[in-house]
Amino acid sequence: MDWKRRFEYWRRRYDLTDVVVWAFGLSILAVAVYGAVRSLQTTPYGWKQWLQFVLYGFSQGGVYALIALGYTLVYGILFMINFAHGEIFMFGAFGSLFVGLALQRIGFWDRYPVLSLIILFLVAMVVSSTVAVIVERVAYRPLRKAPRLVPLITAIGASFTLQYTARSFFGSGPRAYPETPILAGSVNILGIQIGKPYALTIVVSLLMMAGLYAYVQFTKTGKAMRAVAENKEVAALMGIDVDRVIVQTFILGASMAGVAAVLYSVIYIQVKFFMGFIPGIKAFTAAVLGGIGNIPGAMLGGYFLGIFESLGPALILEGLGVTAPNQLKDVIAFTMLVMVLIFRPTGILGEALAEERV
Amino acid sequence: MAMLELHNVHAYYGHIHALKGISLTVEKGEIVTLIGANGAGKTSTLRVITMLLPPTEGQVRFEGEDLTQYPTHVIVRKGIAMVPEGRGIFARLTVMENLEMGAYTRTDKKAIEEDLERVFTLFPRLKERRRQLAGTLSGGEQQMLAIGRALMARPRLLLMDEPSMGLAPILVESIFETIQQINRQGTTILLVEQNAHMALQIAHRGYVLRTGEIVLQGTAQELQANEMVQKTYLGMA
Amino acid sequence: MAPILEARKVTKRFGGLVAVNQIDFVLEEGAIASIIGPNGAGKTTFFNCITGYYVPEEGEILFQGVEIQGLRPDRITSMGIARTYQNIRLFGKMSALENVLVGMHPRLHEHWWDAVIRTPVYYREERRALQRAWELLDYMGLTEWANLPANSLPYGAQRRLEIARALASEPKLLLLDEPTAGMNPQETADMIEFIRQLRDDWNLTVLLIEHDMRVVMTISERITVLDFGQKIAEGKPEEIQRNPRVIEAYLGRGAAAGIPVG
Amino acid sequence: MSLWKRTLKLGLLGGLIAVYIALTGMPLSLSRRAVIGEFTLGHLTYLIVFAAFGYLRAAQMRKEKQASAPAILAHAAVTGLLSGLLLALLVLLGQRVDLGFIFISAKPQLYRLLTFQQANLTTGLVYLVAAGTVLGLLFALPHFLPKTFHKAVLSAVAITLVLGVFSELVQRTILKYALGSFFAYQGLKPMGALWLFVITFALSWVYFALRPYIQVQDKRSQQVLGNQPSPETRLLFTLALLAFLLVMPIVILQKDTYLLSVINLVGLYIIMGLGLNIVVGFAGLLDLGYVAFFAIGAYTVALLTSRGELGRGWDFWAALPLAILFALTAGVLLGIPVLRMRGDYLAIVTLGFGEIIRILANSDWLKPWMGGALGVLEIPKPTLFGYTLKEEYQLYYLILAGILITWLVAHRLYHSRLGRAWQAMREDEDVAEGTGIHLVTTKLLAFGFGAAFSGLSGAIFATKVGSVYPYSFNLLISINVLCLIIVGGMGSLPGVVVGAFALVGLPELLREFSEYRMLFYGVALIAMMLLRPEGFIPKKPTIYPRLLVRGASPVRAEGSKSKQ
Repeated sequence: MDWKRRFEYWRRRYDLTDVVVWAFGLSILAVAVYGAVRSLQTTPYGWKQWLQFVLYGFSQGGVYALIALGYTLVYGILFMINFAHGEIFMFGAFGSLFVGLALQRIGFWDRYPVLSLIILFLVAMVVSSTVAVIVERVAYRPLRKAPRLVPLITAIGASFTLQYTARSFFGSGPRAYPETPILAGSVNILGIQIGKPYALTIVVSLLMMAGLYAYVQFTKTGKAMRAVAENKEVAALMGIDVDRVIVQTFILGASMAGVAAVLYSVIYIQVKFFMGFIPGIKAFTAAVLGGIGNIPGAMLGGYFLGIFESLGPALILEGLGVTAPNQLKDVIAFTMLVMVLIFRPTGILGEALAEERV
Repeated sequence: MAMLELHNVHAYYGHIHALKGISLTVEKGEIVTLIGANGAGKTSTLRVITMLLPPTEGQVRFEGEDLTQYPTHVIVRKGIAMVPEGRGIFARLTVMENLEMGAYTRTDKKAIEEDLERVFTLFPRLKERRRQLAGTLSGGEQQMLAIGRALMARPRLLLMDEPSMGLAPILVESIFETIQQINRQGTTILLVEQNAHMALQIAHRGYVLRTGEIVLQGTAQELQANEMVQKTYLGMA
Repeated sequence: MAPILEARKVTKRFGGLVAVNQIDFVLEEGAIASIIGPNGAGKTTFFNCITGYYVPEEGEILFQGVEIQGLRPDRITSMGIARTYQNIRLFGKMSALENVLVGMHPRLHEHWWDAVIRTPVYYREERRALQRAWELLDYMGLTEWANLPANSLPYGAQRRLEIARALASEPKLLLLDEPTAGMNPQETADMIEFIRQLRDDWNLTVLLIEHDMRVVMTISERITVLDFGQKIAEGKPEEIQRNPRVIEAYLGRGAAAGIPVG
Repeated sequence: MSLWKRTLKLGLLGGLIAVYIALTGMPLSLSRRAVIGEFTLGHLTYLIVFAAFGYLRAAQMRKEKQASAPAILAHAAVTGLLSGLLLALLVLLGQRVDLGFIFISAKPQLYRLLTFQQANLTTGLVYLVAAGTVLGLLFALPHFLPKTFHKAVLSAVAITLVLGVFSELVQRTILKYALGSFFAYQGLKPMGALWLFVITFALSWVYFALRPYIQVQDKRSQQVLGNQPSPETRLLFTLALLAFLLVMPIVILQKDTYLLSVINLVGLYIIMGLGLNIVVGFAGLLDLGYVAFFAIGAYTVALLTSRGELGRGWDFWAALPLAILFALTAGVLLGIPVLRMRGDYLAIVTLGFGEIIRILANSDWLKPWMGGALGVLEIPKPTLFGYTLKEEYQLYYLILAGILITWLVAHRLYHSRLGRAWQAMREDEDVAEGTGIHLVTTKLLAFGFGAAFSGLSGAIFATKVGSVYPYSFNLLISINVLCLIIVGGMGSLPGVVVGAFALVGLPELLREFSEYRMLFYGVALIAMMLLRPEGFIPKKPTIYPRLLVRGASPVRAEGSKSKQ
């Protein structure tokens, strides 16, 4: 009669909602697999096209990952979602835009294209950091000890303020970003043609992330950041100026966003006041996907999301006969997020929080 | 002049009046202990000294200098270190990184090396485990790390908040021995303890706190002989 | 007497760390027993396995002969196990009375539709709940704080409120995680007396985690010693005090000699 | 000197803010709304900064009690002067450099406005700096008045200005009979403003002077029992309020379509707010995708009742229950997979769900059934006893009924076993589970009720507007609703109403303002959280009466002490 006892035990342990969750997850998985198989059979794409999707996704994912780092760094240290981070990204883009236009006016742009590009990166980093520092000082620092929802609301407020400040300052229409002649055309990676801006994005994002990781892991400031993230009071007792470390964290995250802003602008060659919103949400998704607060997680999440978004519509939806599958790109992204969180509730690399519950 | 001097200190947690006019002194080279029940204000007193809980009234003087004007992280530079309640080690940093954080304010590389050696001599276990994440240490080892980390700041005054909490009785003895050893090496110690028995054995002087006030003070011998202390804090009927 | 709680070879791992290692444990109905051991020995983890917060990788836990390992905490509480927490965890912004009312949750038979249309069931159950909650607060000496937020209560009152909340679920087995932490010897002695009283008044079985050797030796009928996740000894207080392994690993010679047995 | 250093700092901060305001273009685009005579809302936007910083500096110095009265006045004046100076510098800079390259509002009209349309630039700049100095000085003065006068002056200034700005509100309602003569076609007449100031000053003074006598309360009993009126007073109050709500649209608002449409919109947000308040305020679950259920309610009604080709031509009353049911089902279905997640994870997943619904509604794939970006049109108005509720004031009653029902349900749920379980879960999820609360069921109920309320709101929205578009259901609505319950006071039902009026009603009334609405909104959210994070009307604790105990209580343990 052992099986009966087992059955009784399982019945007590799991209830209907567990079954529904699993059924839900499995059915979506089944549909996705079916769609993928059908797509591979029916669509005319060869392996080159598929690889191209992956490379473009990798590039898009690099931008997401850079922005996601800002969310994750701030979350790691303050346990708050810096909702205004997308706008910090946007201000970086505007900063580099105006400097770029000025450089173009004085002819510097055409004479020293590489140097100009480097200047743009630096300017965007500085502008983004400045905005981030102001936001931290005005909207977050006074609320260090407030309940968790409070800084979230100020973050949303800061996001609106920044977005509509940009709108009132710089106008509601899109502004053209200076064209970069050296980034025209495409390069050949593994026999696959990919636009130069995309290639640049892949390279720069990888470099920045490696740099950031090393910084946080090995420098004194980086270690102080990790210490502050764990326990602010004890960190202060070590002689660490907690407020300063927090500001440094914001600057670090904002610099990443600044770099992402230039890469993004170079690809889309225009800058708008609400351009931070969608990448912001996506990067946030990526950060959660990887396990928020976890630096490698944010990178992984960013690339994962970028590739999935680029590959998903063609791979899954086309096979299912969905019209205009590219419109549903975000649906795929968010569905994947739900799926990942169902099976790994704290993200891909997130710590199993449950272990420290009680 | 006393090394540390608190005069008529008042402090609040929100609306709770945690300290109601605490005055105490710690002389150079002493071990002074604060005893009392939970909520008596022992931890609050330490938090006031490090300005984690800025007093609303009164003075805190260290080597003649008023501390109330500084934020916490500057106080450490003045020569005060604290072993916080519940150890407060950085679980996701390695043992070595924890010790480095202890020396955060210092730039004298050679002296830091020396102090590291000193800590490792005091606690050989830490040397064996220096590459390990601090969170994986056992309770006793974590306490050693917390003390070692505080020593890395080369403090003249060491504040210790319940170093025996949660340790096996067998370890408690050795921790108290270590505290005495540190004191003999020249560090002044202000010790908060629940375990009044042990604390009074190693301390020179002590203060008894109750609901935010000092109700009794004296040398360790005097306190041990006091009837009220025996009954309430030493559990002798 | 029949065992009310039985653990067989319970193991709980976190990553590489074995927090609870192959623990066998039997608790007789009506007993007061303790688990002791240094911090990080796995005591609280073992509590969490019993109350359903952790799912042990191996082994079984039986409560009144029924397997409960891996069940959700709410389920286990409904079956008759209640607990307190090491660092007091009350519903801080809710009043003391509301904390107790929440504790009664599994024993109230009122559904949401009763509340929306205010059926007789609603009035009956709410009245019953309030009455019992007030009685419980009286019993624990918390009457004067009934309508104040739990986090504004003094420390000792918070400890008692936590016990009141646990009692509200009408448990058969009460788990207390360091009930005397932070109390002076006088308060501790009161608490010991109170726990005994509690057992007799409510026909409970009580299992404690304690650090204070005086408490443990005075109150326990049986003691289990854990170290590094393993059970290193078990027995009556006198036996534990004389057990060479316990003395070597935990008590130390000095402490073992100095503890009175009550 | 540290006193002057702080004055310098504050003055420059004020100047920066004034420059910021100027560069956003607000002074220019709001200069069409007169407030008092020639004085427009545009002027108000930056002149108020000078006044505020003068006032602030004086307040600081009064509090620290370090300086004499003339010194305080001097500091306040200098603060205003510095702020004015900085703004003047912007004008000067703008004359030399083309700032329009970056800032679109930095154009000659702006500079002319800032220099009070003076032909001579220097004169204009002097006027500007003088305005800063005088305002800084002027608003330091109330600090030297007795407290009641001080408060009365400020509130009179505020009320006068607000009424000037919202002159429309006065002229469209019953107030026009009382105050009409003070007003010009737009804004106040200068003499009218003066009279209004005097009247409001007198009234406020009486109010502030009498207040201490009205609110005599034993501090201790207030702490324990709150301000609990007797049941009779409460019933009376409720009846009076109901009567007021019933006659308001006809008597007070004179069936004005514009004002009523604003109020109806606020009403829809109140219903949504009451629903989300259950989810966030009671149960502590952060839901950022709440608009999804609103959309489901709206689309259900739209698709079932529309007379267009997508619709089925049902009656509104038949579609309404289905709309609520669908929203509820969606809430529960979404809830099952996501409710195992905690805090911020839940936030992003719900946000994603909201986006999914909107994108699907917008997609070409579902266009044959949902209308895609073109939406669903020709949604009929509901009929009741043969009357068609087509006017705004008629729809008002439909919405009012919705609010009353949802209010009652929310209130009753809060004071029940389920309501307590929600609160416990909000305070500490793990311990709640440990006290026997089934987390998933409890969360699902919160989600379900929230979704149902939202669905109801969406259903009414569809019939009120007559058409639905995917664009109407973007993330901003979710965030709006979340913010309004937090601004009102988490978990507080009256707070929802106040929050909805403040965050939806006010901006709607300032139509020229629409361009700056979100900016204002963002600043208001930050300011609110910094100054009053518990919201306008914080949730009051529930006080449980002591019941008469039948039978004896159990033996009191000797060890338990009753007092500490």
